[in-house]
Amino acid sequence: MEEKVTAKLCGITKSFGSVKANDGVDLTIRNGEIHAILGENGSGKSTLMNILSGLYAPDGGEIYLDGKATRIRSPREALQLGIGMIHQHFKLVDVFSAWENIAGGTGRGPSLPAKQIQKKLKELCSRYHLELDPSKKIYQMAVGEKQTVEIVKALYRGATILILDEPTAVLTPQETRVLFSILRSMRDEGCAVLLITHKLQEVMDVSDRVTVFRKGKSVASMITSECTAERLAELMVGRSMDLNIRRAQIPGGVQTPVVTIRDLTVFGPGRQKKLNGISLDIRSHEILGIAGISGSGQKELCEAITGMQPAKGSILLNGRELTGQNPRTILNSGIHIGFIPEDRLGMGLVGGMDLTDNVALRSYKRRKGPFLDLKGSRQAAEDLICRYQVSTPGPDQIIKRLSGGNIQKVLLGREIDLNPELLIAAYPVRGLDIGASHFIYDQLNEQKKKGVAILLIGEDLDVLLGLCDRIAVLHAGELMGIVDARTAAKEQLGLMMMGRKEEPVPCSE
Amino acid sequence: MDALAMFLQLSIQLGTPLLFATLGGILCERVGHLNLGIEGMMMTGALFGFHTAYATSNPFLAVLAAALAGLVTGLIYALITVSFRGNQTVTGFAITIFGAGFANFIGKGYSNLILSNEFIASLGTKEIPVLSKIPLIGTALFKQSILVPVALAAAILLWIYMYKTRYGLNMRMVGEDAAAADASGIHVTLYKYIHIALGGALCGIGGGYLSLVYVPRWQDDITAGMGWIAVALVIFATWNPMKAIFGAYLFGIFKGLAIKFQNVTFHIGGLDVSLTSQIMDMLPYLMTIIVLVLTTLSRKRENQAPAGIGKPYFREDR
Amino acid sequence: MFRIVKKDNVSNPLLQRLITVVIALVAAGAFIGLCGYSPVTVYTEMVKGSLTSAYCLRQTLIQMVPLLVMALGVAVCFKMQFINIGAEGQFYLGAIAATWVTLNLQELPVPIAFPLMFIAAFLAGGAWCLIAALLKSKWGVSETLVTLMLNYIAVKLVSFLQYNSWKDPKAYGYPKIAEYPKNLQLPEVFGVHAGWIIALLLTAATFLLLKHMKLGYEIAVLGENPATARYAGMNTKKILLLASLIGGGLCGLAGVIQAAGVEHTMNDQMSGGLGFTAIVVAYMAKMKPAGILVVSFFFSILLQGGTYMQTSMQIPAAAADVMQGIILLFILGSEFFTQYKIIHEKKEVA
Amino acid sequence: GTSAGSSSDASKSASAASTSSSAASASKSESEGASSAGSGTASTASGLPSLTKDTIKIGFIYGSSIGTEGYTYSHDLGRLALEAEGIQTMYIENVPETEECEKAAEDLIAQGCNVIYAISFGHGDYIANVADKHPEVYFNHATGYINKANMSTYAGRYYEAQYLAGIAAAMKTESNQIGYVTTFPIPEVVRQVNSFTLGARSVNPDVTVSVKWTSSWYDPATEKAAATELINSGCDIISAYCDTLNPQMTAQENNCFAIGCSSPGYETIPKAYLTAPMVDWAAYYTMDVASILDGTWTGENRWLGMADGIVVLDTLSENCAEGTEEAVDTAKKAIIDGSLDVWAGEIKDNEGNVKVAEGKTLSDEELLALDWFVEGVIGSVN
Ligand SMILES: Nc1ncnc2c1ncn2[C@@H]1O[C@H](COP(=O)(O)OP(=O)(O)OP(=O)(O)O)[C@@H](O)[C@H]1O
Ligand SMILES: Nc1ncnc2c1ncn2[C@@H]1O[C@H](COP(=O)(O)OP(=O)(O)OP(=O)(O)O)[C@@H](O)[C@H]1O
Ligand SMILES: [Mg+2]
Ligand SMILES: [Mg+2]
Repeated sequence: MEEKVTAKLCGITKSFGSVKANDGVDLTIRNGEIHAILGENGSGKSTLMNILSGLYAPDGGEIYLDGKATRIRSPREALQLGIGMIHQHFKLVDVFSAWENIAGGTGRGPSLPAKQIQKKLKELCSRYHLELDPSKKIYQMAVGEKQTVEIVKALYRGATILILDEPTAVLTPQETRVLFSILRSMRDEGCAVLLITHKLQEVMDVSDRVTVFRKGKSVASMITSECTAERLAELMVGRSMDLNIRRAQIPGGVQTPVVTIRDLTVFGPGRQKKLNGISLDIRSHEILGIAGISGSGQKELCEAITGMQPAKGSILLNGRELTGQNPRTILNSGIHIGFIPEDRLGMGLVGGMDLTDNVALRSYKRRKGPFLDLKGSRQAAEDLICRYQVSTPGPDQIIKRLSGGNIQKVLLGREIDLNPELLIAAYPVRGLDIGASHFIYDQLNEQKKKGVAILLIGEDLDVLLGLCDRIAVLHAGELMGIVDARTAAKEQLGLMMMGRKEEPVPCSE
Repeated sequence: MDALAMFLQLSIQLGTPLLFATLGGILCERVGHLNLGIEGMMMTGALFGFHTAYATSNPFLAVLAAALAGLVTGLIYALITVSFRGNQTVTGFAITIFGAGFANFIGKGYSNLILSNEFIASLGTKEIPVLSKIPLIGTALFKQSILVPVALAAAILLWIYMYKTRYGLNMRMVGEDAAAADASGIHVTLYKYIHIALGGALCGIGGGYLSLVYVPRWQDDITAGMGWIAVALVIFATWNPMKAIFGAYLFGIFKGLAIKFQNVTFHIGGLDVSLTSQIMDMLPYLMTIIVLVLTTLSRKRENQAPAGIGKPYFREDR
Repeated sequence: MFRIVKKDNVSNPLLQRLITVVIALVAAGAFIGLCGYSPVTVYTEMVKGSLTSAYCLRQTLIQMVPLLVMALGVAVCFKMQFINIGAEGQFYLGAIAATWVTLNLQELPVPIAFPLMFIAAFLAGGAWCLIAALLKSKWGVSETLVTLMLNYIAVKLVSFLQYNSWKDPKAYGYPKIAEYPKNLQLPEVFGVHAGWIIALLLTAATFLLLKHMKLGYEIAVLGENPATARYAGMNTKKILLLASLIGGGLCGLAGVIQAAGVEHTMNDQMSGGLGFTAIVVAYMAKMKPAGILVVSFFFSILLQGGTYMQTSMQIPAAAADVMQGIILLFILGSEFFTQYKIIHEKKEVA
Repeated sequence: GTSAGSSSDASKSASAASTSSSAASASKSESEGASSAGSGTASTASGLPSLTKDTIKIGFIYGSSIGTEGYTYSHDLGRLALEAEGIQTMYIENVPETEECEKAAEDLIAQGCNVIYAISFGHGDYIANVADKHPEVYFNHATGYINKANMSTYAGRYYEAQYLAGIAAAMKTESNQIGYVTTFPIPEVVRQVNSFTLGARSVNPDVTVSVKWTSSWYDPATEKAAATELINSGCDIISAYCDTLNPQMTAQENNCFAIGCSSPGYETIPKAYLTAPMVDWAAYYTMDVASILDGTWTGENRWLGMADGIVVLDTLSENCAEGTEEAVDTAKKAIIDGSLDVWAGEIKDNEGNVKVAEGKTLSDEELLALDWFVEGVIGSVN
């Protein structure tokens, strides 16, 4: 058993300022194993992996590779030692083609044999059953393709330890399945695969061994088949957790359509139809889920409703037309739409500004005249911190410095405080741990009870099935159908996501 | 015909220091560092080139000294912007203030020195056999100081280096996205230092061309703002050494035209248009803006500024 | 082995800056010493030449006014991450507009002509900046490069006017523009032209704008994250244009203040490169108006002391440039130490 | 009016300060030239302190850096001559023609200077402003036109030597095309070009003089390019009026010949050098300072010429054509004794209009505002 150990990390510590991201972590990595790493947000998973891949320098602790104490000073050294990492945010150059990205930093001497490199890539791809066009530019690629490039990049460098940091967060179930089969074949070739994920189901499905992190320490490491999802969740949060997602029941609530969308078409760059003739209703006291592989038009749907993208067709919100408007005119006409965009620091929040300023974002205009209400917004921020249990040193904290879950709480809290008629939440639990995710689900259910119409874009079908009332499925910009979440089966949804049309469930038209 | 050849010859002389400096700027910006210090790098190059020429009368050593002086200035810039992550724009200004001030200060003692005739002849106009017989181009490019074809060759070599070698690929990767380059195993800091320093060296040679070949003497503020034109040219050339040749010579031609047609008034459609020198001087900058707009409009991603320009890189930042 | 790590909490930046300035002064002094001058004398002369007499203090203030106003303009733009390095050009456009008023609207009563001069300068400087803003908002053209280029175009424009259309016929063919009429020159208050009062007012106004006004908030949000600004229902285009108009306009005001207060005419050298120094000032003050006030005063001491020293000690002007360069480079390099520290690590265990 | 050269019979002795100032008052322009000044008419040194060799401290304001040749350099030779006599001097280089000049003057005064010389034309207005604020300081402005009780203007009749240089050039040229590189189209410069051309055409009427402007007092690259362009277009002699010898060096590189400017240039360009018109500023400053020390200084306009020994032509080099010596000497004598007036009619401008009729001549005021080129000049003043 012991000879399979390829790397051993002992007592690794690492602080960022006053934050102790790793506090004496131990980890043993074995060949021919898929090793899942699990832990709440901010528990130090990425930090440890970044240390292993040479990106961060540890403050203390030892790394043993094949039994030898080794210092890894740079990603370059890590790669030379056979450690490759696929980061949560891809590290690819947009204007380069796939092969240029892969070849960069490899080889010796000045020569750059483009043909030979591409040939080698083709061989590599066929060996692992990957699909990749080496001359395609990164900016023309979808997320899944980019990830393939990252994987090939690691393989091309002969990585024997492959680290993947939340690789499935942006993938569809199908893409995830393909990824896992690649990981398995890598394992079978003798590689060690480290996989960070928040999805317990994935851990159970694919991993051979699992290590749980809590507050900068590794609290347990065990063979996956010997434990249960419940046990893992308990280890993660330090107390037992109810993993069931509950649909809020509306006793006798009347569901009236709040939003009526008819023939909605959105064009992307180059007159390409990103959404094609969508018609659906979103009702009060209802969570309408949207399922679909990423890039099927979810983003366009959200942005068309909120006025961030021009659209054709009609969107009526309580009888008022939204098409042809922009967020400003919508706001000015007194309509409140809560919107939690998918990339919260990319849109929705200002990472470099403090909590107070971020909370004020939606309400600063309410005051008349050219001046700000500094006192008022501070008060609002303090209220929000209190009500949503945001863990922060105070309202002056820079948003970026909060953990992912707390960032999401701020955003959600602010949007809910708008008292919206419609709440749009795009992947609201992406990257959040179980505890934080459940907090968000509870909040959505609360809003539903209050009668708000909720549009929930999700990726995890289990979550959608558990939480929503109805689920609409998008495929390539078209609506495949709307199913009742209480009766629908996962397989049925999967097929629709792949492009099979379904008879519409009768709705109250 | 002959007049045209001679005009081109003069224009190319005016364009050559610009070409060196532009290439230097391209190298620097291609690893992600906006170089507003070109003027300062040229000045130090001009001064030390001259110093060495006077002391040794050896053209090779003189050019080398110019290059080294630019290189050292480049290293100061690299130290502050790469290692200390100083703001690139402001550091560029500081380098220009410092470099020009330093050269003028030290150069005080040099202004009455005259280079030896052998030295001036060694870098002076020479006819390159065969090539100089080509009509028009021959006179314009190859009946010149040896540094003129050297600049041309440097541009071509640089292009090959950037697009056809592994080092070039790595270097472009560093300029586009230092984090990606680092994760790919490229020694980001080393690449930045090497290329900024080499860029500085090219700027230094550009300055050296002025004090060794073109003027050839030491004079206060000998570059007289050429470094800033080079900043414009880097953009004009869309960070491409081949286009830099075209751009630098074109600017030389502008300058030449402004002198040639100084007193001539053209009657265009009832309007009297004269090529007022102030207006001609304005053109390079105006054209740079136009080129900038056009390349941005074309949305050809490959023509845009290297994406990493102005962004300091620290591994442990998020 | 040395390793760079981020600091816990940014240590007292004021103290840090102060230390840096001291180190920079020592380094510049070392250079001066190497060149055979006594650093102590040089610094004494600089302080003497900038602070100790009423005349010198006034000169320092005169130096400071355009620097301060331009740095404010730059700061408004920088706050929006609109990297406007065109203060120089906007300054000249302001001067051009004001000069146009003095040349063409002299007959207007002073209470009208005087404000008109300032309004024209503000609008012209703003418009010059607006060119870059429009190109950016319409097509995404890099404003850094456009504003840099516009500087040169503006200077050449001034030269053109000076040498051609606006050449004073009474100047014996010399390329200069007629002096402003006496009543359109800025009066003196306490021995310094009234520009200093305007500059202080503008500092207060900029503070109000950036800290207490909705527009200032919007500028900051837009600068940090344009997508979020749009999301929040801000009119991003309007904010970009308005802020660049204000930023450029402030630089334009510096132009008219300098023209009406100091030069009493316009020429193509009147900025003395202060537009570039202003960028350094704004950057070092972290775009904070109060900081800009302090930093621009420090720079004015440096500049005024430098010129004074040049005459009093007969040190070539270039020496002052070298000192300024060294001090700048040190301050730029040391910014790093406010955020990071270098720790020394023992040799690795084998 | 009469010509300035003939008005003076003063000796050349440097100590003859009184004579030289009387020579100056004999030249007619001082009061008219002082149009914008408060008190134009000659004032005795009433409001001004009397100075001694120990208390006098002179500040020079230079428009460019001193360098090793040209205008500023030649003035600095004058300053050094004063230093050699034990008089305290200071200088500031590279003072732009902006408010900076006012500041430079104030700085010099703040440091104890009680006499100021500013040498660049564009400094005039600023010096005049400072002069108003400091009635106790002696101000002098070269090539300018504003006079006050405490502000004089001074210039060399440099054009007289230009005339001679024109003769030397015209006798040497084979292509009959001479190039002239210069800075700005100001009267001071136009005078030089015109006088040079008149001199040249006095011995060879086929000669043309092509002018190229650099639009800067200092711009090495453009100076060189302008000279190259002139040579390319057929000129075989280059003359220049700027602060460096760059145009002349270009001539040497191209095997052409050159006329220097302000200071001797044989050392620098032995193969091309013919001669150079020069002003002996050492002589002038010594003379002027003497007048301050003995209390005879007045805020007047002083234009001194060859007759005063201030303006000279450098020794003709061996590169000059046969017979140049004689031709130049003849003209020189005639100028000094007054029989040759450079500006005597008939003079046409280069568009064919008669500007100075037969029997007329240009007055100093007209010279101060000269804005047209004489026949034979290729170029325009705008
Ligand atoms: N580069 C950095 N600079 C400053 N702080 C950091 C940095 N990287 C991580 N941290 C902090 O260290 C802690 C651990 O972060 P890390 O990214 O390792 O957590 P994680 O387990 O990967 O969380 P998540 O599940 O959200 O990805 C967090 O508090 C985080 O804010
Ligand atoms: N652009 C360049 N110009 C000049 N020298 C270079 C350049 N790039 C790299 N070098 C030098 O060549 C050496 C090797 O290049 P590179 O960084 O590509 O690593 P390598 O060829 O993989 O070498 P090794 O793996 O042995 O370190 C570098 O350490 C550097 O000194
Ligand atoms: Mg992580
Ligand atoms: Mg994460």
